[in-house]
Amino acid sequence: MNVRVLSFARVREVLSSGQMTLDLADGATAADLWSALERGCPPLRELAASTRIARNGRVVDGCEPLRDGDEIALLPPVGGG
Amino acid sequence: MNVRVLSFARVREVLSSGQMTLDLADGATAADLWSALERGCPPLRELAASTRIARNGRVVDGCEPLRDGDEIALLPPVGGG
Amino acid sequence: MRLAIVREPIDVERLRREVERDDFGGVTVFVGVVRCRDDDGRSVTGLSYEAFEPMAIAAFEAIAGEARERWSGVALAIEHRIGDLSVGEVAVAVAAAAVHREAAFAACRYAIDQLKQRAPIWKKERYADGSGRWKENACGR
Amino acid sequence: MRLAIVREPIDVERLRREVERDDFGGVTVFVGVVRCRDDDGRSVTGLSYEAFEPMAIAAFEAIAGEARERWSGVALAIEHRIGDLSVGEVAVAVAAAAVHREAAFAACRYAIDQLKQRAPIWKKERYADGSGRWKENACGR
Repeated sequence: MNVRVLSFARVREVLSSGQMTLDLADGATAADLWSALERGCPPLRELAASTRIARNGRVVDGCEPLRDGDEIALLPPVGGG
Repeated sequence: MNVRVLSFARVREVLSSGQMTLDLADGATAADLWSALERGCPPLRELAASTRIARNGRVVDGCEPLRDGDEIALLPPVGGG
Repeated sequence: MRLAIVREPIDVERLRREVERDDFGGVTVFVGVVRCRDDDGRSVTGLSYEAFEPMAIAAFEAIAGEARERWSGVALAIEHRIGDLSVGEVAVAVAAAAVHREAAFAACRYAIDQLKQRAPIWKKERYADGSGRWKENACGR
Repeated sequence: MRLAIVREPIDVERLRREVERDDFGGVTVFVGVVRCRDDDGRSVTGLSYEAFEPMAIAAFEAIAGEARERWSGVALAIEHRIGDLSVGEVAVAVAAAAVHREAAFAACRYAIDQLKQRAPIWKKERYADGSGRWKENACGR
């Protein structure tokens, strides 16, 4: 299945891309997606603890199953205002 | 001695005048001034408890002696803002 | 710092810019507006304000000084309009700026609260039938 | 009610007018401004903001709804700018209006506090030497 991945701020800089499409095995979870990203980009590891994952606009935890066509956003700690 | 009397809001309306000059006996106090005003305008009496008296820009109590040339302001409860 | 009694409409944006400084990160502005109903539900057509101007300005200066001392370095500007105002018009504006928002909020709130208690300013509510009534603030004595 | 992420300068006066209503007597506006120094005393030339816009707007809507419920009937408008901002420019403005000032102050403060904690918006401080650093808010995780 394919999911669209949006990333922001520090995570975007580490990934060198704000937007990508990932091909994941059916049944993959949010945590599996993060692991796949870390494999391709090891420096991402140190952001794991502070980055929240949103699936279709809602923050989820790692065990959340993903579905084809999902929009996943990687959200580092916020700094608005 | 002569003092200038400024009045505001309800007090001004009761006195029918925002500004007047009063001729007082030497040694008159703020309380004496108020009594003189009440004699000329009895309805003022019910405002006595709530009206503060300022002498030359500073709120004083009734025993404050007045001097020739003073500017006295009669200040009902405020309602700014 | 602008501390003024004015007869013309208050320029809120200008007041906000008065307190700006390069090292300030937060500005809080409070605007008091003439509303169409009083607390008893009575319909109001407007408010008439008057002030004893020199003592009102002196009160603004005292309040601003107290705020600067209490919230170190905060900048404060106050403008109060007098005369006849209609519903929706701005009667008073207070702008407070500081490095952080906590002080900007606290100083702005302090200034409007103190102004309502201490500044020699009076307002008369005007009603549709042509009558009016002087309105005191709580703690306005 | 205006709840927006914008790329152009924020019109604070317009935002204030958004929340006006005939029966409201108080409006509190908070403006967050880019300052020339950070909390460590380092000289800042500007801030670069980015947002995940749909979730940021959803956060603004949730915050405005909470405020309306908590301070019955309060009106709230929020605008946050993104992109590259210079020192002195307005990054965020919150306007809250209510019948009385207590609710206007409380709702405005609530909104900016919650925005800083919850809205998916990020800022990078830019320094004179060309470097930069992402700055998190306290409780921004």
